[in-house]
Amino acid sequence: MIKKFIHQFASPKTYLYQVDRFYSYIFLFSIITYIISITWGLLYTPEDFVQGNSYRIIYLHVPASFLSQSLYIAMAISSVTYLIWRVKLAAYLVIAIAPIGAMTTFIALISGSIWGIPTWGTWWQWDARITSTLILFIMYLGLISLHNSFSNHEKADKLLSWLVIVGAINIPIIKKSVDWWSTLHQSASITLTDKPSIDPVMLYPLIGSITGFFGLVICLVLLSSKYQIFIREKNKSWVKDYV
Amino acid sequence: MNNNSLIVAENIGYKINENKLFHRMSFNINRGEALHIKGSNGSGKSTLIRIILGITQPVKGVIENKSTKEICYLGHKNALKSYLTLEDNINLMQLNNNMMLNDYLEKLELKKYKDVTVSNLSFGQQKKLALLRVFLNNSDLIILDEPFVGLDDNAHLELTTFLNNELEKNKSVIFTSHIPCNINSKIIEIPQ
Amino acid sequence: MNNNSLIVAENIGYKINENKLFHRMSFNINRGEALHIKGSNGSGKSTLIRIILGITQPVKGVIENKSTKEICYLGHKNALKSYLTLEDNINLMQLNNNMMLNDYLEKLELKKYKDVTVSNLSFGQQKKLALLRVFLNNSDLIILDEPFVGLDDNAHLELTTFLNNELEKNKSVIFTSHIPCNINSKIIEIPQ
Amino acid sequence: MFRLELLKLRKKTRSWLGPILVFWLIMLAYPLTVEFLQDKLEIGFFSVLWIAILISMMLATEDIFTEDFNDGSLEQTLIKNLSFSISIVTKIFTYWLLIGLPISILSFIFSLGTTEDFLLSISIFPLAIISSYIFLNLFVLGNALSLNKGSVLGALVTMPLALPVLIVLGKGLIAIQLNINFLSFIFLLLGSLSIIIVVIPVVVSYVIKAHLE
Amino acid sequence: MFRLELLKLRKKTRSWLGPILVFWLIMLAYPLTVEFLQDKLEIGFFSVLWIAILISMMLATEDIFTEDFNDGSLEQTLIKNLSFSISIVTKIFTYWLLIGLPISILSFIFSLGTTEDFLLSISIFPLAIISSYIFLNLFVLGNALSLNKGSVLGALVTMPLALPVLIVLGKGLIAIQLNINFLSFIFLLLGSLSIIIVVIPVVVSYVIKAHLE
Ligand code: HEM
Ligand SMILES: Nc1ncnc2c1ncn2[C@@H]1O[C@H](COP(=O)(O)OP(=O)(O)OP(=O)(O)O)[C@@H](O)[C@H]1O
Ligand SMILES: Nc1ncnc2c1ncn2[C@@H]1O[C@H](COP(=O)(O)OP(=O)(O)OP(=O)(O)O)[C@@H](O)[C@H]1O
Ligand SMILES: [Mg+2]
Ligand SMILES: [Mg+2]
Repeated sequence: MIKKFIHQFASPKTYLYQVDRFYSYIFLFSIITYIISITWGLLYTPEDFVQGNSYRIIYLHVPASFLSQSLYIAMAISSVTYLIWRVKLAAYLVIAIAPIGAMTTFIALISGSIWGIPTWGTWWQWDARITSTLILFIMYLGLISLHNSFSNHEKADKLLSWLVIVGAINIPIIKKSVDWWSTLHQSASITLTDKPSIDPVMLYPLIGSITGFFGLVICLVLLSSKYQIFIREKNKSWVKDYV
Repeated sequence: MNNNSLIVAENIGYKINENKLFHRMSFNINRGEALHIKGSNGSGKSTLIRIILGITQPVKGVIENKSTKEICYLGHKNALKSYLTLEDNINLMQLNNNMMLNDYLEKLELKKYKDVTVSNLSFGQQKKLALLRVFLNNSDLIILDEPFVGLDDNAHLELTTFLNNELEKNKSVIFTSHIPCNINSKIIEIPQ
Repeated sequence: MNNNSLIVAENIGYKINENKLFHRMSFNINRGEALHIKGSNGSGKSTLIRIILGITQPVKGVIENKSTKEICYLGHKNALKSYLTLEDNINLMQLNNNMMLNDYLEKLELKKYKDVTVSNLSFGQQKKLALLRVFLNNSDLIILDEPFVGLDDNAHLELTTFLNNELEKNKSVIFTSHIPCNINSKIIEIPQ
Repeated sequence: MFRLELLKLRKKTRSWLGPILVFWLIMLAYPLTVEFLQDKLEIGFFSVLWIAILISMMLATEDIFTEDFNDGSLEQTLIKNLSFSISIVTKIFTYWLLIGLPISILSFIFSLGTTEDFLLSISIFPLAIISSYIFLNLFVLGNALSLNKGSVLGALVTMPLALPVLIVLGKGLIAIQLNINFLSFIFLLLGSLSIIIVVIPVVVSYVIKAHLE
Repeated sequence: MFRLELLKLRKKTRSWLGPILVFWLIMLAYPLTVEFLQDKLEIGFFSVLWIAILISMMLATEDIFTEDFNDGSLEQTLIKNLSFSISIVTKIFTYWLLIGLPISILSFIFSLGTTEDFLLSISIFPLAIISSYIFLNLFVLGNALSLNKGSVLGALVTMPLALPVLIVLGKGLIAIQLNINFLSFIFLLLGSLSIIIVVIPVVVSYVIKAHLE
């Protein structure tokens, strides 16, 4: 039953038409949210007591770091879906997300490095969170490269999915690294359980920027998955009709 | 499916990236039999051979190899080291039957090139050198992917006589060839 | 030695490391003529071709090329980039005649493999891809070293018809082949 | 089988002499690029040494499989009735013998020449031996992963794996200089080596089989 | 023709991204192998930088001709009605653009990150650009000389040629730090470069033709 449902709903064709329906709304909503929170955050919040103005890079750094992990989790979920139910769309999603994930991780690394110069006095430190984020970045690149290096797409999909699942151990490591090892890096300032340790004046624009960034990245993922479907199903008649 | 059969393939199918090469292919090869796999370029002959060798897995169906010895195989690629001399390459092949070796070197007119680096040998000479592995095999199944390519008439004849002899010795041969040849064999044709 | 001649070779000889391949070879090729170079493996056919191309210098004798255009050449090696797709390889060849290109891709059954990496193409498909350079040449001398190797009957026919057409258009062809083919040509045989 | 691998590699002079020469070049070039006094030379020396070992091992493995893959020998090995992993182990060992070992000896000599400290240099020797073997294994994995020319997988995967070894080497050196728990570093490296020796050939044989399919 | 070379190289990810990644690895790994304070880090840093540039250029050229030689493209280029030397110049330039230039930029960034001295780092940039081009040319020559796998001629010839460049780089650095005649070093390198750019392609084209005969 479930299997049938998934297969019906998750046909690349249905997916493509749904994407086209919702894409512009998501895009508009997130770009507006992001712009508003960024302007608010940059222009209308006070200077940080300790860090001065440099903390404002937070509106780029935190959403990017957060998303780099979320996207990996999304990949892992898709992988499981693919391996259990053999949903082709899930396999397309895995490989569609990978480059976007690599991009956000890269942004996280770069923005963190830039932020590190004024606050820590160095742009790089082999500390647990930074290192594990670097590993995440390398993993993204490795997975993309792995997929490209096999000419048999089905084989590549299967291998990729397994490796994504195995590599998922890195995610809790990144999350918990600040707690497990004493590091230079900030520990979590927003958690679901505790009261946030950050001033609400900064908090709201931060949440807004995370939401907006999130939406924008989703848009990218949608575009990239569309591209994957085109490539992989280009010989199907419906794709030719669509184009 | 008798006791005499060496390779039994049932309903095997293969596809790669939505490109269906063949499906529902069944055949069997007995000892002493030759099989000529025919088909146009890109129809999947080499792929079928790699499936028989066990290098590639079929997408559907099963294939069974009842031989206990190593298969003797020569594909499109010669498996020669181009930077080594003819002699060193022979050493690498670990051929044991030394008397026969000299015989074949003579027959294939390779003797005087012992010290020539393989990359300097002519196209056909390289193929002949690679075929030494076949001529001196000690296995009961020989698989050749277009072995006649580049051979002159003399070497072509040498190879067909050899293969026909092997068949009489109850060995089996699987081969592909776009060049007509004089081997008494079953034929399967892979449709386009 | 008339005005119509394209290649004139006089008394050329070649040897490498005391291995005399040929000597006192003389021949000439006129426009609209084909030359089939025959000889057993290792007799020096490819070497002779490389001498005609000007890549190798003969030890003795002179050879003259009266054509002003680039020679169109395909040797034992395909000059393809195995890590690129079929389409990228075509781009690298810089073939201009686009209409004809599509025509030939269709005829050679390569069209649907545009995005396949060359290393994944079959042996014959790779040869056919390499032959595109020949089919779409704009030179007046075509030199082919065993071009029929690995081709299926259809592609073989395609190539012979093409070459015969070119000959009628007053172009010249020099080729070697161990596979019999239907081209009306002069023959020179390199003795062993 | 070992004999055959040895024959093959020995005749391919560029593949074994090349990396050794490059190692030698780097170690020779190092003092040229700095203009400091003798005692300061030592500071960077060992960094350069470890990196030079890393590099030469990388060069050594640069076509350890691609060649066999391209000329069809890999298929031949695959259909042999013998374990593919074992043949990989043999291959790695041959390479180490012809390249890793000479480089370890050279490391000892260069170290002696630079530091003029015999005890230190003799401790460098086992470090070099073990680390060259580890690096060789890692790069073999990398090479197997990127058999296909379009892929940089090898470089991407080897990097994060090589970093910890470099860290251990760096710390091991401090241990030698301060004369504390040097042996524990050797054991740490030996431990990693013993795992790597077993795991890598198996992984590599899977990877290559997947590539050949 | 340049466009074609670019297409070819771009698709062969391993050949251009590989050397860049290796460069990056070496520069990242360097601080791991030493356990010193920030200011001492600088001492060895530039040695490692020059050596890393040298190494990555070596890797970049590792199959610049062998591939074309083996697949028969070299013969095709040879019978074209255009100068073989020019096609070599184009090839080298393409490689430099895709590998040498990014590495020079990375050199600048790493240098900035380590020394936090903008003026110094910005002077490193032209040095890196010129020296990567010189190294590339040298290794191209080396590669051409050892087209044949059995030969180590390449490594043997390139080495003595690369050493003077490394010496100049070392001295150039001192010049920057002491703020004296830095420009004269740049000119020295530029002078060598201009000779090399002209001479190497011609020599290489002869060497390759000799190999193909
Ligand atoms: C290259 C260097 C850096 C990397 C790789 C990095 C990585 C990360 C990661 C992975 C997160 C986790 C996001 C999440 O919990 O979902 C994060 C969050 C954060 N980072 Fe960084 N970071 C770097 C440098 C910095 C610097 C220099 C600062 C400021 C001094 C900084 C401040 C923060 C803050 C405030 C958060 C939010 C913490 C939270 O609410 O969980 N980071 N960073
Ligand atoms: N990644 C891929 N995508 C699509 N098709 C592929 C891919 N890889 C291989 N193929 C196709 O699979 C087929 C493999 O054919 P194979 O080499 O078995 O042919 P063959 O019958 O031996 O031909 P030949 O006579 O030319 O040797 C070819 O048509 C090839 O194009
Ligand atoms: N260094 C060398 N020493 C001795 N003989 C050599 C050397 N290099 C090449 N040869 C010989 O020169 C000949 C070159 O022949 P060539 O490649 O021209 O033959 P061919 O007629 O094209 O043969 P095929 O039909 O096999 O393609 C071969 O016999 C080869 O062995
Ligand atoms: Mg085939
Ligand atoms: Mg020939």
